[in-house]
Amino acid sequence: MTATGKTITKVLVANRGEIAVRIIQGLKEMGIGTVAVYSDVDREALHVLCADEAVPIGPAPASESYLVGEKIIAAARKTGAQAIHPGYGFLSENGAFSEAVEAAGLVFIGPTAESMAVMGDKLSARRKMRASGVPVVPGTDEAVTDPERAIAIAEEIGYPVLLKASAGGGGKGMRIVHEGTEMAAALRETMGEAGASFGNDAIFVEKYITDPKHIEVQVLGDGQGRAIHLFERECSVQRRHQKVIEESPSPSLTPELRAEICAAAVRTAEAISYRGAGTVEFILAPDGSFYFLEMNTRLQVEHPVTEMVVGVDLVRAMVEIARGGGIIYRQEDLAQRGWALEFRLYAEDPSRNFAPSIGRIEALHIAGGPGVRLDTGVYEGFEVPIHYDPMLAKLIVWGETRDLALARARRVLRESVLHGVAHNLPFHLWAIAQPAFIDGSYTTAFVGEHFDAADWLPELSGRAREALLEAAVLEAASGDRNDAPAAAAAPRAGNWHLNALRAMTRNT
Amino acid sequence: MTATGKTITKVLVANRGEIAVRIIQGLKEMGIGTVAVYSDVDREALHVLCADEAVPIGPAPASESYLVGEKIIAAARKTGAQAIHPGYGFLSENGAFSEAVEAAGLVFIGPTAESMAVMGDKLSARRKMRASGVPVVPGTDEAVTDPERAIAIAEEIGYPVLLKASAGGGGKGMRIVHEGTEMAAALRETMGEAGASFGNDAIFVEKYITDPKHIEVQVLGDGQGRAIHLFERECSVQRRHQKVIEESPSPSLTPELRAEICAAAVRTAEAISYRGAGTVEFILAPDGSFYFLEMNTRLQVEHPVTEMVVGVDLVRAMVEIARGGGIIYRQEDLAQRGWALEFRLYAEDPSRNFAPSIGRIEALHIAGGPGVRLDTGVYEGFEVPIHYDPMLAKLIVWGETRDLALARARRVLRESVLHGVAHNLPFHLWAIAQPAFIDGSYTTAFVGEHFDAADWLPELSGRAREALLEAAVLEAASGDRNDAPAAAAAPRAGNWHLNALRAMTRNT
Amino acid sequence: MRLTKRFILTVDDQEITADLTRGDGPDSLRLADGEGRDLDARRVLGGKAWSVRSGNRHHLIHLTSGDHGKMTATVDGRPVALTVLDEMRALAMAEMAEQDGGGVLAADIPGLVIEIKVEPGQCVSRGEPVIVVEAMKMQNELGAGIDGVVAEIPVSEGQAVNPGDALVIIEPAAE
Amino acid sequence: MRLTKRFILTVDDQEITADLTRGDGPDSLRLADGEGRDLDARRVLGGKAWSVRSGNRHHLIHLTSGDHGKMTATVDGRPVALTVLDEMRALAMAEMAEQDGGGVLAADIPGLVIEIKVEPGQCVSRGEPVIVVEAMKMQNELGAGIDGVVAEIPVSEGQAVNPGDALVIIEPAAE
Repeated sequence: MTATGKTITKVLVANRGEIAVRIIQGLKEMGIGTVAVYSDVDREALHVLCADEAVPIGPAPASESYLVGEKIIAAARKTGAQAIHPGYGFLSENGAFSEAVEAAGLVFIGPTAESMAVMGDKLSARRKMRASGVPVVPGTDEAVTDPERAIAIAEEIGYPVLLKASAGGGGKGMRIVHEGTEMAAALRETMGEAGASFGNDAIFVEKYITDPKHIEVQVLGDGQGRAIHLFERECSVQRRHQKVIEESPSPSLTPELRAEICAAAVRTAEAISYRGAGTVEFILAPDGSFYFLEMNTRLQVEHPVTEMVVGVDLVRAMVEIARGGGIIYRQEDLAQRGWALEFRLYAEDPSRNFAPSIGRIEALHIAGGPGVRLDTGVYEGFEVPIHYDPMLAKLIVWGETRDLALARARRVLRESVLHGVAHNLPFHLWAIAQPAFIDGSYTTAFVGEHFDAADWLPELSGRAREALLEAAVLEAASGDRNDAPAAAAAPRAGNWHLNALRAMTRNT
Repeated sequence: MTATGKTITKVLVANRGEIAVRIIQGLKEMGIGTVAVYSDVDREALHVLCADEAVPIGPAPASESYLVGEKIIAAARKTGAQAIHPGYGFLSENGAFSEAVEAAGLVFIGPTAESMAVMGDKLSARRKMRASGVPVVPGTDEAVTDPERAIAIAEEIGYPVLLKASAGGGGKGMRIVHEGTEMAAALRETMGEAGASFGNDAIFVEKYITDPKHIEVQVLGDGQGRAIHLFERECSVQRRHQKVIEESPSPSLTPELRAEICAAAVRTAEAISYRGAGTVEFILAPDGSFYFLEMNTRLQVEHPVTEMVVGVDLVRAMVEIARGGGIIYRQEDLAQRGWALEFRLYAEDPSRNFAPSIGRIEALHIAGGPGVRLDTGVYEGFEVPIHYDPMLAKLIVWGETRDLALARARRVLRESVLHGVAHNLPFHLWAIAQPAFIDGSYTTAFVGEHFDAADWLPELSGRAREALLEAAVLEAASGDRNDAPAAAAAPRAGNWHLNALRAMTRNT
Repeated sequence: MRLTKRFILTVDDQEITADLTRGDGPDSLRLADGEGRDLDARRVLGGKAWSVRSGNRHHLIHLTSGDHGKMTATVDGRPVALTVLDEMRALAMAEMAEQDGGGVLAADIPGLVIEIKVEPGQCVSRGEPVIVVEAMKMQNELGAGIDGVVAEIPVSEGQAVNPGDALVIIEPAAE
Repeated sequence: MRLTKRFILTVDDQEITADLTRGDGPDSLRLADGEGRDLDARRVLGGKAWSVRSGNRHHLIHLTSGDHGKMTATVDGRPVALTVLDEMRALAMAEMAEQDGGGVLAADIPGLVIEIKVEPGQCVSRGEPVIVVEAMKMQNELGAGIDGVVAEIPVSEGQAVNPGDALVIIEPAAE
């Protein structure tokens, strides 16, 4: 079923934070009305402040608000929105939700439930990809229950191998097996875990690729079997299996390899008649071979690096496809220009194993200038709630070359400030100063191999430290927190003299 | 004399405001140390806060600080800067200053004094251009003193004509003559005015072009006779003969005309062996013919639109040329992508004939998101001084097409806020809503023809107005200015009840 | 217990009365002779703006308070100058204004007096240019605030002036 | 007349004494046993930062003040936590800390108590994990602040806690 010429004059954005803000901005630029939804703790969140309309959808826990499809569909009906953009996370890859949206006569700005289902099951995705000529990691395409069969496969493809739950994800339901004697126990355990966690104990065997790079390709599909690619992103800087820095182009691809991997991504999207914006993820082995990993059937956190390098607007492209206008770009018009890096700004403490932090944003300044884009979900004075992902904003920096983009990133990160929560801006400064990052050789093992939580913050120079101490004493001398605004104009000399006298008296 | 392989590790920026900040940012990204200079009222200005070092150069009036070459050269010597970047305005087109800089053994990041001299005299520039095959406005190439000769020329080229002082500029020393009988008096007056204002009474005659468009071309020259262009900008939206909105590409050029006008600009730069970044200004007549107007021998206010569309860094290009590294771009690699518009943010009141305004920046928020660049010289809490140009910042917006860039500009301008001084953000919203702007047909007469100072601000919608009144009453109810910060957290109920009782008593 | 307080708003030279009622339950506001309406508004952006909801509609009102009840607001990119005073302060301000009568023309920005166009004793009508002040190299012509007779000119040409400095004092014309 | 006031700064667990002298002429600061130095510093960016000059060198110090003399600074992108108290307050705080002895382990962020790893009466040593609090789906293991014996555990597993809530109270080990 294709959507042709659907009227979309108002869209509900079923998300929060920076991505909801980004989508609302894009919709406004298309002249489309915007509806935000919010949980009780998000009444003052930035996405609410940006939207034309806003509807409360329940208590703080996502399971009672942002994850409740019925409430979101009811909010769309109440406001007369004709379409729903799910953003990423929450309900974005939930086939039942997308079906319910369409059953309610609304447009779901994303792929069909069928596409989500194929890609949500790793075994079905593997089979589909192999049939379409897209390389997958060597291994089985069918569930394995017999350890002997698993051992036979492992010997064929070579150890170490990975036992993987077909319904797994997020690092769960996986086990590395180094030799045949481990196989029986590992298989039993993985099946048990998968059954308990995902209600599906189908397990398959694939080769374990050591220290791969994570390369992904942005695609747009028209839902009728045609797709284009918008080149690659590299996302190998990860901590806790989560990306923190992404870049485009990838420093690891030759033009030939780029052409191959992008073509494979287009085949992937075309194989499932993909509709809308999606991302095909690959792992790139040290020997230059690449394998299909999975497809994310939604707008990706790191979409801005593609937008800056290719000069496109992915939110607009998604809305136009959903309207039935097809793909607004032609493959032959697209080219990469320059280099972009995205730095995810998390409320987390790198020194404490990246533990999340919450609090009130007391100060927030991200330096501007040429080639800098900030997608933020927070503002000075905002209380970061405990209930959601700790990503606050994304800083995206563009430069003519990778070196120039890195130099610009360094300047911007050094000039930027966030007070009130622990955060990872200094982690980014650390990362882009590492030789393995600078030369582009970094893999997904980068953080684990190079980051020492006990020794990573740079020393301040002697002069900078002295200036800091001077400022701190003057700040303290100008009064405590409550009278700080008044003190900004002039130090409260009278009060201070009195204290000084008292202090002196005490000293004598 | 060419500079080859000059060491530049520290640069003094002889300017203030947004352009000083922009240059300092660019230098930092090149790993070059930065020195700011500041007058007494600029101790807390943003360019000082951005720089590694800062040197005071005297009292507030520019004539006693930013225009005093000796002080600036002394500051460079004191700090060990090897080069001086003059920005725009102030000393940027002062040949004596550039010579003094070089005489002091420092590098002047800009053209030679000879180039400035040729371009500073309109008659010598006309002659040079005509000899190089660059079209100039029909008229004389030599000074005219005899009214009969002037009438003969006027009859040849056709009335109306313009009498123009060779040393003039900024709209001074010009007179339109519509018929022969006016000539003698007009010539006498213009010569007198030119002699008094510029110490040079040389006058020439050229055809007066009605309602032209202002098109300019960015060039880079290597100082050895080779130059490239970085395409055009259109700057026809002007008030008081000063640009307020610029865009690139120009909506008025066909590909053929673009090629011609850009080639003419390259010939201009090559004719004078131009060194560094410069701008060749043309007027485009309604019939499609274009004429050389003048060359600005410096970085231009509106350089960011070129940077966004062509994907270059003009400050870096200037520094590399000054270092002796030649032109870092190749003509064949350069192309325009998308569309950019620059909106100059002036502290001025459009309703009062754009009269400048000063004060403290109480609130400043320029909305971000994709395709938005802000070059600012001010910040919240900054006192705008009376002594300098009232331009506070520049908002630059990029889109894939002109329509998309305009839609984005509208979104950003509607979301932006500046309190504390009168300003022209709403003027920009007005401008981009005018049919003559939207269709690109606007000329330099645009503001004069379409802007009505008494009737240009849009009405608020009924709902928005109601929301405004509600917010204003709540703001008033939460206390007066001095306790506002405390009141931000919670309305001071106690105090308010008391007032309320008093008010009620009074009412009964 | 619910209490009501009256505010006088001046927006674009138009005066509006607003009654704010507070106490148990939500705040409610009655504008001019309209109906009272429950308010759903919060201070946001670190105190710099108000988020005002009305049904599903949302409005973000950027607001900066100055002295004497003066406020600057920005709504959808449109700046609005307004004055909001509670009834008692509004009365006090009106009394002050009455005593002044609008005859004191004061500088609104710092600058240099370039030209004085009138002399003491001269009759002027409201809006007539009386003095030129230069600021930032731009000349600003200031007009008389009322019809009347020039009583005093406390400044001279070439003099630097600050905001609030009296430039020309005009006695109101006899009614 | 010039007056001097002493401040105690704690930066990265290091304590530094600073004497600030004010009065006629510029402020001057003497750090630890160094020389006194005239200050050229101004509050900028609407009060959010200090612009500090030393000769030609310029440093921009972003500074946010919290309670009890705590401050967060950012210098060239590097965050620094510090405490600055005048001598009298530093003495008062030290006395309070002495009475407490560091034995109260409190939540620093809101979260859910996931696991209590100790029991009342149990001996613990400084740094030993005693309780796990989950915030934003991440588990944070909190360690004992001092060597001692667990005296009381005022929370239970599954309980939501707010910053400042006492989680585990430890009696200092006898010296």
